Order: sequence, then structure tokens, then C-alpha cells
Amino acid sequence: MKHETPLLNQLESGPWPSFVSDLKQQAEVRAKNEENIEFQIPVDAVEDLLGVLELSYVDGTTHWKHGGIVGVFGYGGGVIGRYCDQPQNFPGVAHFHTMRVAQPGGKYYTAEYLRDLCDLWDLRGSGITNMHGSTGDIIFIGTTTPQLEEVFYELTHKFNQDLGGSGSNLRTPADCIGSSRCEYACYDTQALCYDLTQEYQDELHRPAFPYKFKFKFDGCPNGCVASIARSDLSFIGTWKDEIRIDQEAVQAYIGGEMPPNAGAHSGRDWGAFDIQKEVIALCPSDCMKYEGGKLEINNKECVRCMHCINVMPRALRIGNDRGCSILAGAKAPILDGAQMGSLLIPFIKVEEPYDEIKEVIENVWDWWMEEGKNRERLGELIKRQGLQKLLEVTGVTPDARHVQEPRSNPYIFWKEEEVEGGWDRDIDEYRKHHQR
Amino acid sequence: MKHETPLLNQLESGPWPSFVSDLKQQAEVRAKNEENIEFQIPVDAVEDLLGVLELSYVDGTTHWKHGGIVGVFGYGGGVIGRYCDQPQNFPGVAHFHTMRVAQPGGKYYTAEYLRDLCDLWDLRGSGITNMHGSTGDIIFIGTTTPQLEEVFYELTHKFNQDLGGSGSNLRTPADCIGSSRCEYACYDTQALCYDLTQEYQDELHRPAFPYKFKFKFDGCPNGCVASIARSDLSFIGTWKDEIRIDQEAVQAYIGGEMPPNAGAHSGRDWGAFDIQKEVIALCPSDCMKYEGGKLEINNKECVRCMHCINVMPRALRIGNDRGCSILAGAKAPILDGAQMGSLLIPFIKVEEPYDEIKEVIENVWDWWMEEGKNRERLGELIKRQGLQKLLEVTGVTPDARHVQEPRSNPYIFWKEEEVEGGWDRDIDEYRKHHQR
Amino acid sequence: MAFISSGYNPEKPMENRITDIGPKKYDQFYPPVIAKNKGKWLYHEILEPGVLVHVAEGGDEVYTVRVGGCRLMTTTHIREICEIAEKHCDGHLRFTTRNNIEFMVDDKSKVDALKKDLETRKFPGGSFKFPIGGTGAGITNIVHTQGWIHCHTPATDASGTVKATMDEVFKDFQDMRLPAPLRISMACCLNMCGAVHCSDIAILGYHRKPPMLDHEYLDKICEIPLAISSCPTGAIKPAKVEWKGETVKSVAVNNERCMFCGNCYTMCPSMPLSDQIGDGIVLMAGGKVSNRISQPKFSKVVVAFLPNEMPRWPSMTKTINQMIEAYSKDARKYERLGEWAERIGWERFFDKCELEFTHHLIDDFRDPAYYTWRQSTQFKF
Amino acid sequence: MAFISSGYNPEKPMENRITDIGPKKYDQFYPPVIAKNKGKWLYHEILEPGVLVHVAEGGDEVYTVRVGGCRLMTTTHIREICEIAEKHCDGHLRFTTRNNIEFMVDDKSKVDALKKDLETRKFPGGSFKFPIGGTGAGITNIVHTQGWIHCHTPATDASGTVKATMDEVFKDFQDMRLPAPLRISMACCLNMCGAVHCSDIAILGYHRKPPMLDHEYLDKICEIPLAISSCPTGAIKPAKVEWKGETVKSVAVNNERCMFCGNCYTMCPSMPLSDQIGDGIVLMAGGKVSNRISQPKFSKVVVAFLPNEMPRWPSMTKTINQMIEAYSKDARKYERLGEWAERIGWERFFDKCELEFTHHLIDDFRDPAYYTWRQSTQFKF
Repeated sequence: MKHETPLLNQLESGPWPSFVSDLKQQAEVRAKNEENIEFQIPVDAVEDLLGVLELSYVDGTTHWKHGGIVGVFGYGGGVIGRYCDQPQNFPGVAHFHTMRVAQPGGKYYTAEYLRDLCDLWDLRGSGITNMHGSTGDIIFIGTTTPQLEEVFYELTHKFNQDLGGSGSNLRTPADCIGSSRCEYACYDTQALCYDLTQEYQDELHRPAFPYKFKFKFDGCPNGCVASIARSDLSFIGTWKDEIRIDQEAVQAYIGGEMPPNAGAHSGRDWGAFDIQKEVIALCPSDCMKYEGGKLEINNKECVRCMHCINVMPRALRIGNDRGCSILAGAKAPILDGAQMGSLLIPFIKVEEPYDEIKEVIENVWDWWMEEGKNRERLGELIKRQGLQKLLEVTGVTPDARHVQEPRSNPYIFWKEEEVEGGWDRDIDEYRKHHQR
Repeated sequence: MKHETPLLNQLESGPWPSFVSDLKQQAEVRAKNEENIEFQIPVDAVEDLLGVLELSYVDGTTHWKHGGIVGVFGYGGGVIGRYCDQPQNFPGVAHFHTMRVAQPGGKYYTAEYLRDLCDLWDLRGSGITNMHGSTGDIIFIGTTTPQLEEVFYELTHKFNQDLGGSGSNLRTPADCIGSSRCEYACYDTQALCYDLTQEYQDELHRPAFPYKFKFKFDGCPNGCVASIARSDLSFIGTWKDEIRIDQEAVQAYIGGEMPPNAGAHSGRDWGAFDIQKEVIALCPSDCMKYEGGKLEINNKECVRCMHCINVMPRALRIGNDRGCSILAGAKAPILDGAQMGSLLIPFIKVEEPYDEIKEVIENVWDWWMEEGKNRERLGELIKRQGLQKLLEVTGVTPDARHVQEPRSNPYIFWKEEEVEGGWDRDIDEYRKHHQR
Repeated sequence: MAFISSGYNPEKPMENRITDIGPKKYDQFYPPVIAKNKGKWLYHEILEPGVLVHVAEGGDEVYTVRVGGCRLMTTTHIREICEIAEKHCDGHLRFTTRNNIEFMVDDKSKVDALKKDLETRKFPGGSFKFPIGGTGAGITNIVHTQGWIHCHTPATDASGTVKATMDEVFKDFQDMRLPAPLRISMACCLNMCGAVHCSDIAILGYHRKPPMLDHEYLDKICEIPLAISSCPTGAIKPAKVEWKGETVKSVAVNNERCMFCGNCYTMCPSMPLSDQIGDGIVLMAGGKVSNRISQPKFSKVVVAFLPNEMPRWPSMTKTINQMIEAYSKDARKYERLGEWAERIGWERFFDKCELEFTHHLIDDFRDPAYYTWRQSTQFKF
Repeated sequence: MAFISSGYNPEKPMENRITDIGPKKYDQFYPPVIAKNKGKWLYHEILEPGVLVHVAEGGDEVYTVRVGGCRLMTTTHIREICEIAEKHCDGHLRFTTRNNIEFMVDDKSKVDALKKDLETRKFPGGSFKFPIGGTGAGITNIVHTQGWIHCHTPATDASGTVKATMDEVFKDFQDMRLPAPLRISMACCLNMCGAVHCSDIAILGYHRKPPMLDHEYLDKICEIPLAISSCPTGAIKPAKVEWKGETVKSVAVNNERCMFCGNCYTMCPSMPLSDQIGDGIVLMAGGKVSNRISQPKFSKVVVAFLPNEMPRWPSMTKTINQMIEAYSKDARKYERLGEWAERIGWERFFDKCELEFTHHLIDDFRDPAYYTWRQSTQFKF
């Protein structure tokens, strides 16, 4: 190795996969270059990366600088410039840009395809990736400016594969596993995610927004892709009708023939399954009862939290009248505090060609692009102008479902047109009846 | 009657005491004047009051103007000026000021004393009162400017009775019935209220504060004087040790020999008392159980909500190690939204001469008078500078009890002295390790 | 009428002046049984609506008969109260925080005569002077503000809305059939002298038109900087205005940012805002101050506007009644109105009370508004 | 090394250009059993930690073996994954949202060989390459950000803190003994690319020193108005500064109002803020995104600061361990960490986790802070 890394070496021990070991094996592979690859960036990039990281471990600070503007022609995102602030010591990573590659829905891959990507990235980059980045993309970490167009060209021409989003764009939409392998999915998250991603390619690649914008698609309220916390528009599957009950399977759970919670608690002896305590009593809307050997659900009062279904997946199934709720405005803390998505559409059908959903999206965007300030996320605009404004621009009728509780302050900003007689009044007329 | 009051007359029907009927009887008494009182304000003041109120019922607006500065010499509060905006039609109430008279603790009276006040007010005012005003005072409604000093003189000289507070003063403190007639009282609300009222007479009468300031004294967490919602400093009785249990009385409740909730639910047949459902299951900290004919309370986990005690007052009694919690900052919505009191002192003993409590009060006042803006209530200052600032100025150690939950935003404003090495750094030194 | 001096000498205001003596000390008014047993009470019981007994350690008892009272009360009425107190209670009485009057006797045998006396006293118009009730799981008296009887900023009347409401709910003043106590409060404008922000049901007067500007007098009567700084939303700015051919100093109001609080009018009488059609009633619900079971809660706005319908505000009382009946029917024993609404969900509250949800009820006041929106897929269809 | 052209012609960038084609379509990667049974799954079961079976309506089954992965992953490692997928899974695999890798087989008989293969692969340093686990009521993989490996604003490292933590909690990655799933997230500064604001336990890098000002270069490198407007608390103002005898245009920072977010540094490289001693770790706890039982919750700050202790952050891992053990011991079945803390009260959470409560944990950021303070007398001594 080019650099001593005594601190990082300590991260090779312990059971969890060591990223240090992985980087080292990569460094070695590159150094040996058994395949005789004509590396397009320095062969020792990975060694220098280990070196600069070790330096950070020594001095407790980062050694990366924010990139200038780098990218591929005609796109405003997908590439993030990155430079080392100690290039003389670590020339292999002096320029070390990131490329975001749009991941497939559900993050399913074939080995063949992944190997193609590896071949490309070994040739034209460091061979280091994130599988996957926070937003969902495949991240290629570390290449030089001249390679950006080359990588993009090969991706699009050889692999029919596009870059992902970054900057003030639509970010690469992400989905949960959905109905492809989950019985809880209330809609086909992959189909919707793919359709919208294709529909909004322009928004994804060319910055026209005040700031970043994310879609995420959760098939059910369990929320495995955290859309409610992490996406400006969050599509969460739900249903309007009854939970389907298989009473025999209920008995099987009670009788201990099936493990509760799909076996998720098998690491401890929690005692025999107690439907009263574990299901009925934990129902947040108190809408279930078990009497006379029969489980009953008052579906009208159900809030579809998934708990009972999660506990007894073989006995209870999501309803048949399915669709999704749309929530708006989630974001991480910066700049104005974290937000979770606020309910915008309680229920909408998810059916091709998804015109109704697209109408909602486009109304939201029109408003945000018109009114949003620079670097103002949708959630912040909603806070600034009010949820009722969002409802107005999307044509959604205000409904008690939109709030957890009605306002406790009575500061209602009436509009002039709502008040009979308007606001123009004659002070002289008033003074006839009210002396100074 | 001097004025027709067809609309008001409709408020004479119905079972609830009619203030219109009462005003009319008062008008009649004054008109007849059987006692030959030399009324010091117009004899027809009450008739004109009915007249102007009827006018408001017709035109849906008030006919009162905010008073200029009226008061008694040397006091900055206790009197509120009020003028009619139709004096030509209602000369009896053209000038119609309010006086606030400090009420006694617990609002106990003797008939003799009340009659003294009536005699005074019949002579020098309209004879109309509020028993009592929102803050707690006896309110004399309606007199003229020349009578203000006369009323004050008679109150102080004949009745040993002072005015209450108004304006940017300490407002007349108010208390619940306390230990005088309530078994739930954790301290003597009347004694503390009276002592502090006497101690802070100067603050009560002479405006030196940024805005109004209220004390209220609740003997227990039931909160009958609403101190948590309505006072800048709220003193709510509590205890630190065990709820006292009389197991025999518990049995008597279970056996139906004693009415649950002290009989408060006797208007409906709620079925037999069910200790499990009505007490154990409703305990907010789930700290009770009833097993083997015995009620057990895990007092360490009790949050002293009073429910179990309220339901079985003959079986359960407040603990013996008593004192109060002090909460700060409650206020009605204007100007910045309503606040309830935020916990400042989890527990403090309430013992004469209350020095510890006075220290808290004076520390709070020093800070508020130093930092508070004009018309800024304590609660708003706490919001503006942070609860930790209030803790700092009162010398209270921050404690998880001070919060319902820790902050969810990580925006911690570290102070320079808390960060090793301070904030002064050398950019040139930094640049040695981090190139531009 | 001849001026009668109290002894005060306006020439020498400090002569013999007595100040800072505070209220009368509480204990001089205690009935003997109270004075004797203070701090020694064992338990209490509500024997019937409006009648309580408190039992002391030594066995002493005090029986209390609680009656409704108008906060607005004349000396004539007070004298009648005194007469009753002397007749039955050795001249003692007290008032409650919620404008009720309590007559106390130290022996059960004295209760019936007292009750009978109270029940039979009526005003000529037919209303009770001293209705017995206001205890337990019922509706007690309404705390309220001045309204049109004596205030300069009200958007409705206080005594009238209270009378109309108490007539409507009178049976529940004299009964204890509800799941828990139900507290109604009333404030005639959003300054809320009466602090109605934590009541089971709150009646609130509300303006809906921004202030008129009396340009001709504004600069003469008001201090313009005070008027400007009084506005919580910063909607008022200084302005020069053409008025009847002259340029006068005045203010301009950004009406879109006005929330109709009337603070400017309090500071500047040349900015009146009351209006026959603009003014009316907001109804709030679900607040509480007690720490019992659940923590104290703010009331929520559940009806954005009802017109002022004098003299009995029928739309208001009907709506209040809807809420009470829905609550009474659906809530569990001990459950306060707000606890009920939270348990069933506010969407169900609106259904069950047959109230319309409108955009006005969605909070849009500053940052905390966000926390009232629904950040969950848990809701009921 | 010789430049190898992809075919791209920099002279004619639009020539043959392909754009806006999006990701590969999902269904071309589905394993056959997935493609066949999509939308027809009946139920699933976790057979043992890391091993799931999904059963379809027609009786088809898919067995999934989940293994932990580093988000930071080299092509060498990916090629090994591909090799495994081809050996056992007909070349199919998938990744989870939390950086796990899932190998699927369509018959139970294939599971053991797959597991054995995975379990035996280790890095030379001794760590597992493919540890099986991350399911059910245990601890799954950590989602995180870049840290010192590739980011310009981190206050700590990401991969290192994650490795240290996962080593510490490894037994719970391979077990399901906890009351509920426990999700750990990591973000290396409070911009939170990783959105750790709703996790059971969150590790957050935090700066504690305001930016240094590189006056000499500031106006040359930065657009001063952008730097000023980037500050969420308005702490930055334009300033003229004497610098080495010259007056230069620069900025001044009101350090008291700085919350160390680094937004200014992102906009202006002449305002670096990282510092060996100032930077470190904030721990948050109690968040969740699921709507199960209770609504989604934000994480709360429970430890205001821990120093960066490279390479293994022992104070941090010890504290995380304390929380997990207290939670594991005390919480009820199905109760998430935040639900547990709320049930017992946060004052008890600090007791039971043996964490110190300091003033830093009291919210003081804008109006909503108020709602986190205790407006009740309900608390535990």
C-alpha cells in the first residue's frame, strides 16, 4: 500500500463487513491489474483514497472540497464535482467526481448487468460505488472530468441506462419492493415509479425547480422506503374497504400453529400468542374485537395502521379497493426544520395511465415553481403559504382528514370575498352611529 | 323604563337567571329610591345602560369607547376608563368607568361585608357589578371620574379594602378553594395567595412591567382556577410520596357502597362500578393494579393526574410530602398565540415565609423586566429566548421533567465557553492542512 | 344630586391616604365550620346536582348548595343573596371561579329549607334567580367577558350569548348525565380576557373586516408608531393620505394580513373594526385545563363563523347542542369532550356532530401550524 | 494510460446523443418466480434471522437470504456478489433500501448451500463479507451518508461510525430478540442527506464552531449575497475587513446565532467550519417512519455531543448500546423505541438509559419549541 493506514486498519476487525478491507482488495486488484485494463484514471486512486481517509482519521476533519460545476452536456444534474484539498499528497484522488446512475425499480439486478457496470467503472473510474446512495441511485464514486461524458455515452449507448438526478431537479424516484414480492403492497410501486420517472425525465435532468424534489413510493403504511419522511411527494398504498379475514388462520395463530408477526420475534420467548394483548389492545383506533372464537373488525373505524395484518399475515389481508394516499412536503432538517409529509390526497386510484396522479403532481409543481423561493423545499412553501393554499392549487376539497386536529388559534385570515358586504366601508357612515 | 328594549326583553324568558331582569329590577330600585340615596351618578344610569345595550342588539356593534387615562392618585391600575359613543342618547352612561376591587381568597364573603360594598356602590356608582371579573376581582361597573377617588377613599378608610390590578401590573392573584374546603389541596392556596399579594402590593398597583402579569394558585392538578392556562406563574399543588390507600374503602367502592367519582356521574346509569375499566385502565402511566382484592399503586411511576383519587376520594388520598409545581408563561392568544404554563419548578415546598418561592418570582421578574419588550408577556419572552434561559435566570437545573420530549431538531446553539478551544481559529493554520 | 365627600381632599391627595393594603384577609370570611376544619377534610360527595357534602376528619360536615349566577349582577341581586345567606347560613357565602354562588350549612337538616328557598325565587320574566346545579358530570356556569355591555372591542355580546346558551343547556346544569364535566367559556373578542382557549366548548366573538381608517383624525387622536407596533402580523404601515383635499399623516393597512384582532383599535380609536355583518361567533371545542387522565389541551376551532343573531343566537346554540348531544351519546365515562374527539379522530368528530369542515379550520398561523396537519396515513374514511 | 474513447465526440456533443431514457425497466431484472407471482403473494414468514419465505397464491415459494452490505462497495465486491448470484440464484439478486443484499432461490432445498456459501466468505481482516441477518425484531443495516470518504461538509466519518456501530450491535443483526425492529441511521452533518430524522437511533455528525473567514479570498471565491442568504438564522452580514493592510469586502458572522449547519460553507468555500475538537457526534432516538400502531415520529436529540474518537468511537457505541439494552429489557413486545420512551416518559428514558439530560436537549429553535416543553403537571419524580 502506498500509505500507512494504522487507524483504518483497526476497522478491518470485527464481524461486520469492513469497507477498509474491501477498499484494500480493490486497491490490490487495481495494482495487480490481472485483466490488463487501461485504467482511465490513476491506478492508485483507491490507495490515495485510503490515504486521505486515514488523514481525516488523524486530524478529525474532511479533506474534500465542494466541486465546481461539472457535468454532462445538456443535463443539470447527475454529476457532483469533488476535489481533494491535499492533491499533492493524494494525486490519485485530486479530482474525484461522483456520478449518479438511475437505479432500477425494486433494486432488482442481474449479475450480468451489474458486471457490465463494473467493467465500465473499472475502466473509467475508481471502481468504488455506493450500492446505493441515500436517494436510491447507484453511485459511482471517483472519476475525473474528462471521463464524465465517456461514462455517460457508454451508459446510454451500451447499457440503455441514464444518469440520476441531483441539484434543483426531480431526484431519481425510488420505490419499495411492492407487489413484486410483498403481499402488503396496495399498488404496483414499480410500475408507478417507472412511469413517472419516464414521464418526468426532463424535470429529472434539467434544473427548473427552486430546489430538489423527491418522489418515493411505499406500497403500504409500513413505509419501507420511508417516503413519509424523505420525499416531497410520498405515495403510500392504502385501501378503502374491508380487511379480509381468514378466521381459520386466526385460530391457527391463537393455537400457536403459525408464528405471530411472521416469525419476526422468534429470537426471544415472548410466551404464547395472546390475540387480545398483542392485537386487539394495540389497535390504535380500538376497532377490533375477538369474541366467541371470531375476530371482528369495524372497518369503518380502522385507520389501516397495518399492525394486525403484520402480526397475522396469514389470517388478515389488505382490502380490495386499493389505491394510495399522497402526502406532501417531507424533508430533512435543513433549512427550516425537518418535516414529514402532510396528507394531501387521502385516497386516489393507482391506474394506468395515472392521469389523475399526474394532474396532482403538475399542479403542485406549477405552484411551487411560481411561488417557491430559491432553495425552498415544497414543505417550506406549504408552511409559508399554508396547507389550504396547497389544497387550493391542487383543487382538493378541504377535509378533516387533512388535519390531525383543527387549529387551536382562532386567527382565521378571512378573504374579502368570503365576507358579505366586502371590506370597503364608509367611515363617515360609521361615525353617524359611533362618535369619536 | 326610559328606553324600549324589545330584543333584550326576549332574554327575560328561559330558566337561566336573566341579567336583563336583574338590570331592570335595579333600574326600578334606583328610580323608586326608597332609601332616599343621594346618588352620586345619574339615577337613570341603569336604564341608559339597557338602552345602549339594546342599540347594540339592533345594530350588532358595541357603543363603548376605550377610556382615556383615568385612575386614582399614585396607582397605575385598578380603574378602566369607559365612555359611551352615543352620549347624547344615553347621558346616564356617558362616562361609565370600571373599578376593580381586590377579592378575598377563596371568594368567601359575609353578607355584612357585601352589603357594605353594595351601599358604597349604590351611592357612588351604578350598582352594577361583576361577581367576579375574569381575573378574579370584584368589578364595579359604571361610575364617573369624580367618584373614583371617593370610592377608593371609602374602600380603604371604611372597609380596609384595596383596589385590584389592571394594566402592565401584577394582576390581582386568585386561588382555588384550597384546603379550606377541599381534601385534594396539596397546600394552603389562600395563605400563599394572600402572602404574595401583600408582598407585591407595589407591583400590583404601580406599572413597572412590560405587560400584565398573573399569579394563580391551584391546590391540585385538577386545576379548578385554570392556573395552567391563565397565569404567568401558575402554582399547582402536588406531592412526592405515596397516594394513601384505604383498602376497605376500595372494597366499598367495588361493592357499590360508595358512589364512584364522588357521585358526579349519578345522572345516568353507567352500570356497576368497574375498578379495572374505570380506574386501572385509565391511569395515564399505567401504574396501578388490582389483584387479589388489593389495589396497588407503583407510586414511582405515578404522574399524579388525580383520576384515581377523583374516582375514589374515600379510598385514595393525596400523599403527605406536599408542595407545588410552578409553571410559567400561560396566556390567552393575543399577541402571539395561546400558551399554557411550561414547567419551571417540578417541586417546591410551600412553607411560610415562602422565601424560596419569592426568590423564583423575583428572578423571573428581574429577567422579564430587563429583557421583555413592551407588551411582551412572560410566555412570549420564554419562547423568544428559550426555556433554558428561564432555567438559567432562575438557577434551576435543567431536567428531563422540563420537557415533554427532547428537541427533534438538532440545531443546538452551543456557546463558545462550552466548546473546548473556543471559537477563535487561525485560517492560515487551517489552510496549511486544507488548500483552497 | 349633591356631591358627598368621602373625606378625600383633592387638594391634598396624600392626606391620610391609605394604599397598598390588598384584599380583605380570607379567613375573616370563613364560616365557622370551614375555619375549624380547614386542612382536615377527608372526602366529599355530590349528593344530587348542585348539592355537595364535605366531611372532615373529626366528623364535621358542611353541606354546600351551589347555584348559578350571572357574572353581571346588580346590588339589588347581591342584597338578595345576602338575605339568603343570613337566613340560612349565618351570613356566610362564597362565589366560585365560574360565577356560581355557594351557600353552606353545617347540618344536613338545614339543606332542604335552603334549597326550597333558592328554587322558589324567580325574576318577573320567569327565570330562576338561583338555579341549583353546576356540579359533577354536567354543565356548570359559563365564564365570560363583558361584551356589548361594557367593552370597546367586542365582536358579539357576552351576557346575551351566555344567557341563550345556558337556557339551551339548562337541563345539563341541573343534571349529571354527561360522560364528564363540560366547561363552556365565552370571550367577546380574540383578546380573550376570559381565556377561553382551554374549554370543552368555547364561544368566541370574532371580527372579519379590517379596521376602517378615520384618516381625518387619526394623527390627531393616535400615536401612529404605537398603532403600527400593535399589529401582531405587521400589517400596518405609516402612510400619507389625501383626505378632503389635504395631505394627512395616517396609516395604511395590508388587509390580506389582517387577522381582525383589534389590537390597533385598542391603541388607536381611529381604527374601528366592528361591523354588523362582519362580526360574529367562532366556536371552539375540546380544550381542558385539568391534568386528569390526559394533559391539558387547547380548544380547537370547529366552526369558523356564525352570524350574530340577536337576541338568542339560535344557530350558535343549536350547534353547541349538536356537539353536546353527540358527545353525550358517544363518549366513554370520564372522557372529556377533547379526549373523545381525539380518540375517535377529529374527522369523526365532525361527522358525529354534523359540522362542516372548511378550509378556515386548517391552521395557517406561523410555524406550529404544521404540527396540526396530518403527517400519517392513519385516518378514517 | 491512453485515453479510450467511448465514441463520444467532444466536438459534436449532440451527435448520436441519447438522453432521457431513465433507468432500466424493473421487470427485465425480475427472477422468474417473482415475474410469475407478482401481485399474487399470499403471505411471508421469517424462517430464521435473515431468511424469509414468500408464498404465492398458486403455491410458488421464494426463499430470500438477506445479507448485510457496505453501502461503500467496490467493483471487486460487486463481482463477488454476482458470482454468488450466478452460482445459486440464476444470476438474480436485489438490494434493499437499507444497503442489504438479497439472494433469492425458488426452492427450499437451495437455501442451505446458499447460506453456507455466504457465511464462509470473509475478508482477510476477519470480517464477514456477507453476514446473514437484518430481519424482524432485530437491528438491520444502517443507512448513512458519505462522511470523510467523499463529502465536503461532514463533521464525522460515516463508514467508520457505521462499521463501529454494526460491530457493536452485530449480535442483534443476526438475532430477533428485540421488542420491535430497531432502525439505526447515520448522517455526517445536519444537512442529513441520509434523513436520519425519523430513526429509532440516529448518529449525526455535528459541528460546534462557527465558520472561519478566509477574508483574503472570500470576495474572490464566493458570491457574498449567496453566502448571506444561505444562513438559516440570518447570522451572516456583509462587512468590510482590514486584512493585511488592505480593506477587503467580506462577511461578518454573528457567532451567537450560528447553529453550525455549514450551509454557508456549501455556498462559499472561504467559510470552512470543520474542526478536530469542535466536531463530533449527536445521538438522536425514538423516531420511526412506519404508521404501525402509532403515527410516524421524529427522532429526538438525546446526547448533545460526543467527541470524534477514531477509529472506533467507543463513547458513541457504548451509548448506543446502553439505549438498546435498556429498550430491550424494558419495552413491551411490538413497542418501537420511541413508543417505549413516550409510554414511560422521556424522564424515565434518560434514567433507564443512564443518559444525562442537559440544557442542550431543550428545544429552542423557533416557535414550535414551545410544544416540546412540559405543559402539564404530569411527570414522574
